[in-house]
Amino acid sequence: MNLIDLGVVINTLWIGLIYSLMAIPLTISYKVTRVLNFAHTSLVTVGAYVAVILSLVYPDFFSNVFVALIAAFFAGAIVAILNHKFVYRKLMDKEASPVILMIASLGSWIFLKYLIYSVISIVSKVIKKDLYFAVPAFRYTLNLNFLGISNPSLTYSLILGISLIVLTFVVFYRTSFGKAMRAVSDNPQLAQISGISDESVMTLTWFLCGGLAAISGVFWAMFSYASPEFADSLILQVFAACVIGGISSIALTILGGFVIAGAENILMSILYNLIGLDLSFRPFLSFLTLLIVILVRPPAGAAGGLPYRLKFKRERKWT
Amino acid sequence: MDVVGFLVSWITLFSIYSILSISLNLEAGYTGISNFGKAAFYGIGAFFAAVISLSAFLMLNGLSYPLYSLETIISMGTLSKQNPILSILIFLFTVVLAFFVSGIAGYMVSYPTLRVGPAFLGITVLSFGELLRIFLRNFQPTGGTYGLAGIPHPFAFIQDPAVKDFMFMLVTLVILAIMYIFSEKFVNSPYGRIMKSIREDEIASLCLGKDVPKIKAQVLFIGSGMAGVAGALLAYYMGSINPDIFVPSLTFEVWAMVILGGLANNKGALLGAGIITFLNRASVILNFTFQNLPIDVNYIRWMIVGLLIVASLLFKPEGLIPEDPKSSFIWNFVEEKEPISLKKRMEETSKKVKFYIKKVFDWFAMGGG
Amino acid sequence: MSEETKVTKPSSGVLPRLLAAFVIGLILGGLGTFLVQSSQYSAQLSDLQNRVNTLQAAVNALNTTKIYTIGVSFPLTGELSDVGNQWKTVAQMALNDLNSELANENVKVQFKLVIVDDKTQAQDALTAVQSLAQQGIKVVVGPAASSQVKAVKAYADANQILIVSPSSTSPTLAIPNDFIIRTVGSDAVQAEALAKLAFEQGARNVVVFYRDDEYGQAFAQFFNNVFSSLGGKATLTKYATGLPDYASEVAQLSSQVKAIGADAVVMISFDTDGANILGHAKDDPTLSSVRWFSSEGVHGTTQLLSPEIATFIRKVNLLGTRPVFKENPVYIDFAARYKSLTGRDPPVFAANVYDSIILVGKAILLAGKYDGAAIRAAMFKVASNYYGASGWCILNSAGDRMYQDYAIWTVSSVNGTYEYQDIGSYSGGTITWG
Amino acid sequence: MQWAVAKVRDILRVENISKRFGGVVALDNVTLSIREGSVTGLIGPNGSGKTTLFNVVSGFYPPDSGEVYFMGNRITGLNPNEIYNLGLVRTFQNPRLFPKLTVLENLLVAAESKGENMTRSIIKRNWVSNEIELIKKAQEITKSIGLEEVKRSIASDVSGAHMKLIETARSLMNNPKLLLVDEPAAGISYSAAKSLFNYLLELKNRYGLTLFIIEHRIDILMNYVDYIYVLHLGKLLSEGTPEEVLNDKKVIEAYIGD
Repeated sequence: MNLIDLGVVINTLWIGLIYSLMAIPLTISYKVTRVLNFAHTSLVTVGAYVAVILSLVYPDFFSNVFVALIAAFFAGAIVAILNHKFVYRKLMDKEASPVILMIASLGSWIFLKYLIYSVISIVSKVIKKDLYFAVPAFRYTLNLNFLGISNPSLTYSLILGISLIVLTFVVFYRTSFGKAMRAVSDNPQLAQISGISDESVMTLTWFLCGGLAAISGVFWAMFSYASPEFADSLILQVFAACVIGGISSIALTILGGFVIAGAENILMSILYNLIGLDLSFRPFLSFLTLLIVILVRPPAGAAGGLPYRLKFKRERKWT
Repeated sequence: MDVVGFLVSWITLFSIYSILSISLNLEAGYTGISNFGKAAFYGIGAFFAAVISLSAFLMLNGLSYPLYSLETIISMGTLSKQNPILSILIFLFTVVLAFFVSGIAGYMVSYPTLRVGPAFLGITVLSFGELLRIFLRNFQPTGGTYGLAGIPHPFAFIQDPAVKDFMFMLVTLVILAIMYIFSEKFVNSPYGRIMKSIREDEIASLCLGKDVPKIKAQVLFIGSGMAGVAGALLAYYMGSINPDIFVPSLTFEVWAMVILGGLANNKGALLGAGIITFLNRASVILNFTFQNLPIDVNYIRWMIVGLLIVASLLFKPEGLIPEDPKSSFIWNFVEEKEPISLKKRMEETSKKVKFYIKKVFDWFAMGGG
Repeated sequence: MSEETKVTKPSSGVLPRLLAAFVIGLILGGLGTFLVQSSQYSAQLSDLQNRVNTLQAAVNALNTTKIYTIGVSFPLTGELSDVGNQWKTVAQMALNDLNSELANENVKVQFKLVIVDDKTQAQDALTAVQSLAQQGIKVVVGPAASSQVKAVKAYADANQILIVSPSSTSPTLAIPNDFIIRTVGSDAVQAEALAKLAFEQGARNVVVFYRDDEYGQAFAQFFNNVFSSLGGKATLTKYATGLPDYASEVAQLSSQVKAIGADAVVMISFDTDGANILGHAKDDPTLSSVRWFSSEGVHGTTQLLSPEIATFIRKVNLLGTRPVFKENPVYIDFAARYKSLTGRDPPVFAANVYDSIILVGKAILLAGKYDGAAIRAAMFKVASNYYGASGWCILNSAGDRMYQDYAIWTVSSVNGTYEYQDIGSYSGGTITWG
Repeated sequence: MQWAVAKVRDILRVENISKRFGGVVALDNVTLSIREGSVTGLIGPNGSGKTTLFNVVSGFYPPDSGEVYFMGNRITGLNPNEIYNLGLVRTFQNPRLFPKLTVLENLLVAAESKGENMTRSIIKRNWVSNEIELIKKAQEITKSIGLEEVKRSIASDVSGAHMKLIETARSLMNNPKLLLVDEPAAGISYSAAKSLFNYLLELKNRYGLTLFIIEHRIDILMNYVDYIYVLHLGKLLSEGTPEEVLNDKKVIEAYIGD
């Protein structure tokens, strides 16, 4: 029996890419600002809907993917920066702990989510179009055949996504801004002393992360659809990808994205064909993978909670 | 408006959520275990209570329907009303056992605490919760996605629904009080001191001879057990449960309650639970007042909830009732006092009261004289 | 005490204290007097007030219209938020129709809706229904999902709040003598219709691809029973709900169809997932070469009308069933009005939502009083001779819709654009084409 | 007491301990022993493995090979908490206090209280008398150590010098037998360091301790210790009385080379 189809492999590639693309800004923003940002989902949704609404309302101008992507980038960046200025910055000034920041991000997530709902319902009434499972109008105008994959939006986002990831790497590891970000993430006090402005680096980080998150939302809308809830149902997988990367390394985060995608697709396919595991176990597999990864080989930064060894292990070794 | 009904239903849910927030406070506030899988243990308790009470009723009446079937739901409607003592007994039995079942699950889940650092514990327990939920969705004996319905209410024999709900509210309040008192006892004892020391610096506590993993596991046992009790209460209150109630967002809601009220303060946990459950409920008033807004009033409701969380954190990042490091029992000793007995405390209080009464009288006497 | 105070008589502050004591005494005295007096007169006063009130009420009743409030609990956010938001429009449409009809006939009664969001969550549905009931509301239209209806059932039964769900189809809710009324037919009949349709169309070996929830689970079971008894073979495959994308599921489906050599796929889905599945299936050669059948869930979504999916639907000749009475003038009128209002076809169960509101309104009128039990009794009477957008709404003893006819729908090209079309109907166990 | 008479005087014996981190050899076949009642120093350049040795002895890391004996019992691979409860106590180079607890509570955490048991802690009667004893003991220690005025404050509010004192005071709470002190004089003035060492000696005499001290400042250390071990690059370079070690060529080379 054929265990894996080509379609499964392509899905793994594509979904792994989108997970990575969504997880990278989450990792970077956590590294630099120490905020485990739940409002990330809202940024993704904002990006998707900016592209969808603009391309539906001004089809002439926004029929170009790149224009829509840039618009989405700025929208996401602005929301992220506003969120930072009005919530995180103020809390950081009061020396709030990371847990408090996380709960604050939860609060802004709830707020932004229903704000998006409201905006969508108003716009939908004004332009008299269904915006719930909407796809950007330019999805139909793309035309590119790549490696025999006939889905043009998939091809586009694969190419664009990979180049974006490369770009992020370059920004993070090869530019002075990236250096400043890494400095702040390693030691904020030291960075401050050596003349790197904490606040401007954070603002720029949110600009970059918000924009990237929004772009990943556009890709998702191109490939699948945009709804106010889609990012919420993705977020746990995206977090899992980050955690496998230890929420520290970009390369490992990308690996994490592909590991989760592989578990959901390739592993699912194998188990399905071998033992007839129900397809409804797909999310089960991604969490199982996460647990196994955490327990068997803890990612960087996750291990070393305590210098403590369990009894049964110790006795086998030393007694 | 039915004020009594509002209060009864609010207080019932408030108590259930308070048990959750107190248990999370024990774990996260006092011991520093970032448990993001609260919903899992809540769900274990709920499903345990539902399965046990349904199968007990079916078995005692010699019926053998599947637990989730239509026949079960219909027969429960009459069976639950027949024997008051039996239903109350089964209720108490399952609530107590739910504590232990969920607690043991929590104890076992604590194994990862040895393997991963505190930052990653949260996501580990969260994934455990999701695994459990997806498993339950696919596990037919407990109804799968049908969930379980017809869970016999302990006071089903009472005819008047208002009285029935009131009785249930009383029971949940009593259970909440027990949980509250127990957690206060814990945190004000030397055990609570060690819990706090683990939160502050677990490596230092380990080097000071504390078996940190064991204590963490015990705290997870207590906390998860409490969550299990809350779950059992929810199952009886709603009369039906399904796996999709126990989603991660429920855990986050409880977290918001604890943070809002103030970490490491049981009163804060109560206040946080009270505020959020009250907001969820009372904001429905907006639906009655504002009908034809351009934005749906429901969205505005939830937006207000989000804003309030953010705003309260901005203005009081440490919570509405912040932790009082000097509140613990040990503080009584520092003044080189013997521990105050209840009798003595009452004497002192009555002395104080007399003193103030006397002062007031004096005041008038002076003015008058 | 007295001695000491005499000795250390304060040199200052006597006067203010005296004054304060005097004021306090005055206030206390005044309050006491008021209380005593008011208790004397209160009995007479309240009696008088009562009489005035009764009179006033009688006068008012003659002049002003009576307003009844109907509670609505819809999933405006969460998984079913799309249909929930469209139902909101439908519900308001029904309310306007009801009110204008009453106004035309000079009945001095008007209805009002209070729409509460239940987040597609069981516990929030209970909170919503409780909150509505505590505001004095006795009838609630909604909630949408069966799990939510179950969650509110205990409360509704105990407090006699009538729950009218337009979309819950779970067989485990067919309970007699409860306060749950479902204005939608059981999926057992629709599954039978779909099975017979598939069999008649030549399918013998099908994969039933269904969503893993109460709706999908029950539907697939019923379908399997009927299809097997007809002599076909059905393989059940379920997929997780609430996922943002179903590309992986479709890939698996494709390999399964290939593996067992199935000749058709029967999709039992809601709108989000269904449209998404079709959107991915169109790129798959295996899935493009078998027939497709579908339940009603995906009917009405705009995505199916996009050229790429519609082409696929034509290619695989997708046929679906949906609960509606074909050639129903009420429905045709309703659908046209809905389309002119929103620019799209009515979503799934829209007709049932519409009828639920109308039925509830009429039941309240018939009952003559705002009381759960009375409205429930009236509901059965009203429904037994009500013909609405969803056809005859007669209820059986379990409070569920007794007869439901089904249309067979597909998407076809009309003047260059694609549209939903009903090409047949299923009534009383037989399929009629045309 | 069943120990062999010859071994009674060695409170701690470290035999052939090796520890590797990845490719780096932190400890290479280190063997040393500490006499009961002595003050032993451990010196060596940065990165020579001193703290690693402490970590291995106190149970932080299991050694790759070799054994550790404490009072004649093998404690290799025991967990830090078990080793602590045997009476082998370490302090940290940077004080690791519990910032949100009061100073007194910081001390009490270090003691073994009867109310530490989960089930016993619920009923106050079980532990209250024990608690009072412990508090009295803590009061005694704070008084003798000069923490009287800060004992009521929150640990994060006290000064850095006090923090170091609290760290030391805390280590005395559970009747230790051997105290591993990690750089007690780092970052304080010469005179303060001297008085600190004087004070440590006084404690040793009062509580019958054995001290094992890591110290960078050899000049101060030399005046107080009975015996010195020198570590260099994970290996034991030299040992002996302070005079012997100071005159050892290898030690001088190692320090100059550093």
